[in-house]
Amino acid sequence: MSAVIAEPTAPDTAQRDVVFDVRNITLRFGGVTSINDVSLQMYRDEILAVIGPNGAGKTSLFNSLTGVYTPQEGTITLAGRPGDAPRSVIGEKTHVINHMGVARTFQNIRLFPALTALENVKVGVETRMKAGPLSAMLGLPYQRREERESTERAYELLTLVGLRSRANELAGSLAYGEQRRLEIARALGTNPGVILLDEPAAGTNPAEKRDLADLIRLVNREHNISVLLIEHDMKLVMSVADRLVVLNFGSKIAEGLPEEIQKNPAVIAAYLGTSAEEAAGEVETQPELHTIADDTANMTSLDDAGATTQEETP
Amino acid sequence: MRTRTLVNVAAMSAVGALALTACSNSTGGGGLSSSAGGGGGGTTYTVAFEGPLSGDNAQLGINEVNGVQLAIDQANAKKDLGFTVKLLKADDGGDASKAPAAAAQVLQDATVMGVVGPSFSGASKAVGKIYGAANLTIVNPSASNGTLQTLGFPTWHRVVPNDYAEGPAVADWMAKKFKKVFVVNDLSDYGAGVAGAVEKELKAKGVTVQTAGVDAKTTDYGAISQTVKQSGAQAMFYGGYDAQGALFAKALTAVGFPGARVAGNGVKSSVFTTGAGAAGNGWYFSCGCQDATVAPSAKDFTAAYTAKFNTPPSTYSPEAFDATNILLAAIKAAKAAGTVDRKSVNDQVSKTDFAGITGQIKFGPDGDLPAGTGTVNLYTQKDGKIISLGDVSKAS
Amino acid sequence: MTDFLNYLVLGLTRGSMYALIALGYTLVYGVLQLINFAHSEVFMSGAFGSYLIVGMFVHDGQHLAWWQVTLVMFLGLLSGALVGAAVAWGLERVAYRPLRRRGAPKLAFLISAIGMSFFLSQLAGKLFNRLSQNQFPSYFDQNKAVFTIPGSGATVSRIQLIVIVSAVIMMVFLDRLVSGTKLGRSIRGVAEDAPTAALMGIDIDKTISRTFIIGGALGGAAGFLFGTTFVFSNIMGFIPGVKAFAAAVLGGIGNIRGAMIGGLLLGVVENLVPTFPWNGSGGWIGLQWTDVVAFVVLVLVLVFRPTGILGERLGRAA
Amino acid sequence: MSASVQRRPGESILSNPLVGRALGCLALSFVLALMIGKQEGTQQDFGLAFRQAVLGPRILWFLLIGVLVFVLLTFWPRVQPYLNRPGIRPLAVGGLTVVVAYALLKWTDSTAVSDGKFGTLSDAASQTGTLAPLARTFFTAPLPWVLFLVAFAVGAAAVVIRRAVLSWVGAAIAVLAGVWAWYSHSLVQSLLGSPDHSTGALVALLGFLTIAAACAATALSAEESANTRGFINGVFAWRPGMPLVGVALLLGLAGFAIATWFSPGNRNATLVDTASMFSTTGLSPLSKAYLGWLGYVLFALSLALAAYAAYRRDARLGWGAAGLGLVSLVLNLVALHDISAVGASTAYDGATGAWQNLGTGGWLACATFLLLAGAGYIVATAGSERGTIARTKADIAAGIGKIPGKSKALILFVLAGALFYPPMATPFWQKVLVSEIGIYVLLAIGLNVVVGWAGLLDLGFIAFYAIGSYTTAYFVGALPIQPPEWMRLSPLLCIPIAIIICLIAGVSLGAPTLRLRGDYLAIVTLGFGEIIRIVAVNNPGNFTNGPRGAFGIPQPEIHLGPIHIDWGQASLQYWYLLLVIVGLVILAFNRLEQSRLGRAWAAIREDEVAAQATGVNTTRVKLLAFAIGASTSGVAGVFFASQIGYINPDNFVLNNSILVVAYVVFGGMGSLPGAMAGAAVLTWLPEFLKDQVPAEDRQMWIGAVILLMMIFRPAGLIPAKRRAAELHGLDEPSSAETTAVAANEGMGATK
Repeated sequence: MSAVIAEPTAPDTAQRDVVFDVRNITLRFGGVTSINDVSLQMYRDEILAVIGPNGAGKTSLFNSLTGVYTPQEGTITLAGRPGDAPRSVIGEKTHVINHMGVARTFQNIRLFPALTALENVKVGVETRMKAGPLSAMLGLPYQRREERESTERAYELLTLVGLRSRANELAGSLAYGEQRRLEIARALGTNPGVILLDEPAAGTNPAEKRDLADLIRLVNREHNISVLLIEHDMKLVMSVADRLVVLNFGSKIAEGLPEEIQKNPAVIAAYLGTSAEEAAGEVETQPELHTIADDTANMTSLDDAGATTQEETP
Repeated sequence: MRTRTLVNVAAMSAVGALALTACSNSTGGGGLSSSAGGGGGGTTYTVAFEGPLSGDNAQLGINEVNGVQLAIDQANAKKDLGFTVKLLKADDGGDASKAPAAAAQVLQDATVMGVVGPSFSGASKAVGKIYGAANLTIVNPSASNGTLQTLGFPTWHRVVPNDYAEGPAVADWMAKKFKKVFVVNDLSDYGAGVAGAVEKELKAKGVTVQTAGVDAKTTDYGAISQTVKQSGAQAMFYGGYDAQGALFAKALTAVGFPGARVAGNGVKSSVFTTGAGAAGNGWYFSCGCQDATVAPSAKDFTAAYTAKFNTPPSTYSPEAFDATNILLAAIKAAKAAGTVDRKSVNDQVSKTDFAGITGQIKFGPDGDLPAGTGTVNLYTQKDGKIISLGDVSKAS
Repeated sequence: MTDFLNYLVLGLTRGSMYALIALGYTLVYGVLQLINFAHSEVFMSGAFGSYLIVGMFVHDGQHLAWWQVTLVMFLGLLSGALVGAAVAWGLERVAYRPLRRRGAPKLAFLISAIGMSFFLSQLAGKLFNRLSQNQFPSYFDQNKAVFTIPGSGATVSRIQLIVIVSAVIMMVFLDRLVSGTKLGRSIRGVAEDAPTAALMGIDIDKTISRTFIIGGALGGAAGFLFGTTFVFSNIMGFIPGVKAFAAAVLGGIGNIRGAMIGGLLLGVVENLVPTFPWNGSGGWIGLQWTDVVAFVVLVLVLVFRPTGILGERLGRAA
Repeated sequence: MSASVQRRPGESILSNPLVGRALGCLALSFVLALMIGKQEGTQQDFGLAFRQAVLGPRILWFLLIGVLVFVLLTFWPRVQPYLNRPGIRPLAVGGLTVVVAYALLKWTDSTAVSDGKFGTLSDAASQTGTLAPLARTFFTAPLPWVLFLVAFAVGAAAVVIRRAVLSWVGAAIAVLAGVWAWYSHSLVQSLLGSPDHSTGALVALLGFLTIAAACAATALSAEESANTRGFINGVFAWRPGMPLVGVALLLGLAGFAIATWFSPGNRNATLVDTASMFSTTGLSPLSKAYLGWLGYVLFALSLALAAYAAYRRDARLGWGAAGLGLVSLVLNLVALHDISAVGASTAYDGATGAWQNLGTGGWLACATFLLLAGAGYIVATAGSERGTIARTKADIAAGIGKIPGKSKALILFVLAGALFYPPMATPFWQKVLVSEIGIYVLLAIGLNVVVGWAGLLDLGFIAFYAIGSYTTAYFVGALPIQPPEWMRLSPLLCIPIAIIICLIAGVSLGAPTLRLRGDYLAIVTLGFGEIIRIVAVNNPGNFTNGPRGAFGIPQPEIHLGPIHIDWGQASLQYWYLLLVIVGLVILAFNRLEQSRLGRAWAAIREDEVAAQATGVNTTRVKLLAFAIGASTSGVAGVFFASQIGYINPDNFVLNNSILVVAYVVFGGMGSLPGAMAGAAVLTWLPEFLKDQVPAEDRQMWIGAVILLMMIFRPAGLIPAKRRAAELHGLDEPSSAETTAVAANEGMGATK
């Protein structure tokens, strides 16, 4: 399996097309600083992972990128799809940013549970369509064609994420891992240039994680969509990410290739909340650290619940 | 519209012949016992009441329907009509949009020979045409809006004077005494109508007028009383109903308004006197009616009503009582003249000249009490009792 | 100035009642995130209940000494509160708890409360009467001025003083209750985060029940004050209920102090704004626009502060 | 109360469940005693009615009810197993139906029987010498009830002890009782001779037949537990279209053989009588033939054709049956028109005009032909239905997949009822249909868009209805301020204008307020509704004519070339106009729900943040919901204004807004049929209750009904499919909690 993975090439930063250009953003809630002077660049067609301990500001960063929050300081520019001119997203509404080519998933799955899987994807697909209420009420041919197209596209995407057979099930009744994949399909439906995945592997079992990793690569390589990934599961991160950014207490503490990050003492310290020296001693008790310090570690306890028979053997 | 008047009258006689109920002892069988025997006093006619029996305005409808019920019971007990009378209650909730259904309910009963109601002007406007098309006579006990008589409802009659008759008369009286008047209305059809008429006449007489409206559902009259007091008006006119008037009276007294308080017919009732208590003393009321509480026949009415319903008659109970008696007299007259059907009853009602407890009632060609016949009287509350001051045009 | 103060006192009197009722809405909203549409009927039942009790002790035309009046007032408030609390408790049991058990959608609660509201108001009408203006016995001169505000001719009457003072006492009491007692802490806990509160050993059902009881007691007491000041009837609840709901939203629904401020503010606005500039002209806007003024103020506040003056969160209030 | 007894032990103040249950039952009987007690008093005897209701011996009866409920609940575990037996549900339904027919419904409209109910009628009939003895016996005091109780008890015993013999005895008694009741009633009716619209006897017959069917099911079923839904599905799945044929057979038999076709004067002429009555008149030959023989032939032919086509599942035969049914329907209508017109022109016994004096028979025949045509259509199209179709018997029994033709059949039943029931109804019910039920159905459809689909709580919906009404009043010139002459419109032309104005009003209310969520939006919309009403009352610029309202709004008319339709005062015409409007709106909205906008509404309702992140322009989508809902309401306003001819601000009070919300939720939020059913039921109920309880108490009973519905069926009468998934309770993230969730995310509070 790991044979499929292309070796991450060292990024030639000067040449590459920048998708997100985040410069010195700071986000505060009342007295709490959630993101503190963070800058980062995301390049076209890469898989960039943002990692960090709980409360590090990862999701806040996502929310800032997608317009849910507006940082008090700093700039964010976006060139969503290849060829787009960079544009500021600060102060734009979420759906506008989405139209600029940014799709996302949520850490705590947020599907539309009362709609079927197919309809969930169609909601995404159809935000790119034109037919208004009047043409729908009159059933105009133009609207019908769009409807047909959106159904076809939604089926394609469901096939891509392996949910074709469950297209007519209510999203709320799907299994957890299926919901995760459905969320990705819905995001892909909006025809994004970049997709933001917020802990897509949380709560999935090892087999599902493998599938997910394949899916992420597929989306990235075949569909040429840049991926920004938040993930706690270091195994997954290390296997798919081209590049990593590490946040802690709202600040960026490291950035680089996976293997560099793995050895970065500041990162290990951040995960333990102690100094780098002490970190080594605690590796045995901290499952997450296993995956950082030792590539063959087990999953987190949450994941163990899902993993009954399969054993991860890289 | 399925007009089945004749059809159903024929059906009625067939039923009588069948003697479907020989001697039923069951309760509530008013229709059954009445059809016993087939001849003689066996025919049953129905008087319908249309008004609010549910909803927020139910109390007014209950006041009226009690008056109707009393008149019918008294007539049936006397046994001198030559027929039996039944009451059909059609509830329109005081709502114009529900009135047509209530009217349909009334109309589909072929024995209905006349309607007392609808209680409100709005409902009256919604159904006047429908009743007219069916020739069913309407004797209205309470909808006093001054435009109803102009709308061309062919079978419409009214036993209360309209706002426009009452308003100018009392305004003339006020103009003689006061130079600055505050006119308050309750934003209801009636209240706004009478207040508007007063305001117009006062202005015509050169009196300074200030106006305000307070929704009839309000209970807090503090702010309006304060405003009236503050305006420095010498008198206040209230267009509205008795219960609200009582609250207003108390609030005016509470803020110490020094001027005179005048109100229309809607306020003049026992509900006001008991509700307002001492605060009602000194209020003036205009009314195009006889003093219902002192006329001898009215005293009997009050006693009978109180005995039957365990509560004194209230707003428009006497008018409903009179309206019913007019209808009964008309049916009797129609029977004497030959045929009893909706048309003949309507003709008889139009010819009415009836001495009721609220006064002598005679309808003009438009169905309204003619402007001249109803002298508008002035009343005042003194020591918790309403007393008459006589004709308002002659009052000092 | 005199007139301004007079309107202000009127506004505060009305506002105190709004505030007391609004507290019921806000408390329930705090723990359940639901509008208790039947709260207006709790208010109504407080008036009927206290009338039944007070009517046993005093009758029309009596002239009681001040301490007797105080006693009767206390009795009225207490009985109104008890009846209100009992009705609110039953309301929660019948119209809310079964729906919670079934995991009903949010609007189902609203509609069951509306059904309950129809039911209670009409049942009261059926059992007692449907007269629009029942009155409490008059056993003292309510309108006698107690004192004159210094520097102006404006006065405060006895009943106004009684309403404002007793409302303030109850609100302070509630504030202490919620911030300082175990019950208050569990209410705040449920309001903040019910599942976590349950994990901490708080009995959610019991807490919700008690929240209804507290809100009902305040509403019932307000019913007594309202009935004593004005009149009472089986449909008296609707309009004050809507206004108090607006007041609760104005202050920030779910926020106890917000409800108090919202209620007082709404009462004052209703009296002051339509009559402005208080110079005897009847006001530029006019009293017939009172409700429009109230709602426009509400909308303006919400446009600038979408969660009300003090914002949400029962927990933060104390 | 009853629900509270099901609580788990140990979590209430009264921790013993038995004590709690007993108190609950006591409270229930107490409340019942109050509800059925004496009517109000005055302030003088304040509380008298209250004391009378609960003191005195009558309370004992209610306590008995409480005890019964208590016993039933306590022994519930023992009773429950029987509740799944085959036949128990139809038995219960049938029993209830008969009780309703005996206790509540009218058995005659004749004014000779005071309230027309069963008790009064049977008292009278049992003492009427001229009545045939068979009928007189039936009506003799306890017999009808005894018959019913025996049939019911035998049926119940059969269910419990499962003896086939007993079942058949029960069925026989039930059939006997039903037919006897129906026959006795028809004898009385022919004796009374007046036109009749009462339903009691028919409902009783249906109830008894249901009991008989229950008994038969008990005898025939070998299953240990019943699957009623599966059985019904099975009936529909056996042969698509066949259920329609079956119902059409019954209706046709009643229509052609029993029911009245022409009823001028005190005649009640069946088809045979009518034919002979008109044999010598100038009735057109076609109609004469129809009355004489053609009608029967057409009935038999189309019935046979539809049944055969359904049996063979033959699409071509199906189309044939559909065509024949429609042709027959047209012929039937022509004949109906002709007899009424000719009858009127000869003033036959006081016949009044075209389409007047018609009995139920002709309309039943119409419904028959419509259903047969529909059956043919279903047969013809059953093969081409899309969606997952139930394949096996097990699927069908378990309710998996779609049953071909089932939804079409249900729609056809509703359509047949909507088209042909109103002409059979009394004028009162016709009026109620057009002036209350129909209008509120339209309003509920509109509000369903806002509340049900987009999930926005709008408590001021009636404002748009008001705007629609006042718009009409202005453009027809019924307001003090007149429109310029060239802008004066006829009422029907006001519809597009009202739609546009309400669209604008909806958007201008929505734009500033849509960023408010949930309950804030509710109070703001409520305020908006009140503002509109108060503006109408206060009459600025003398535009609205204040509380006096707008009088003289003309009835709608159409003058289009040779077509002249004047709606006038009659109710029926409005009903058909309304059907057209509602039908168009349903078609359009049904498409809308399945379109991208419908899905976007569902998305923002379910999760607004996720919808935004998926690119849904939530503001636009919400505004569209407001605007579309508002314009529907505006159409209702136009219809209302021109139908009643008079409007005033009292028609638009806050209470009505709240009621419409209640209708939508009662029926089933987000479900078009649900919203319509909710509005229809809750506007019908007060008019029905008119004859059952004191008028003043109706709202109390309605409140109780709403409450019970929400307790026992919180998703409403006909829950929406999309909504059904949401019923997980308060811990499910709802739109109200989205901000809080977002805040959590923002704080980086992962896991």
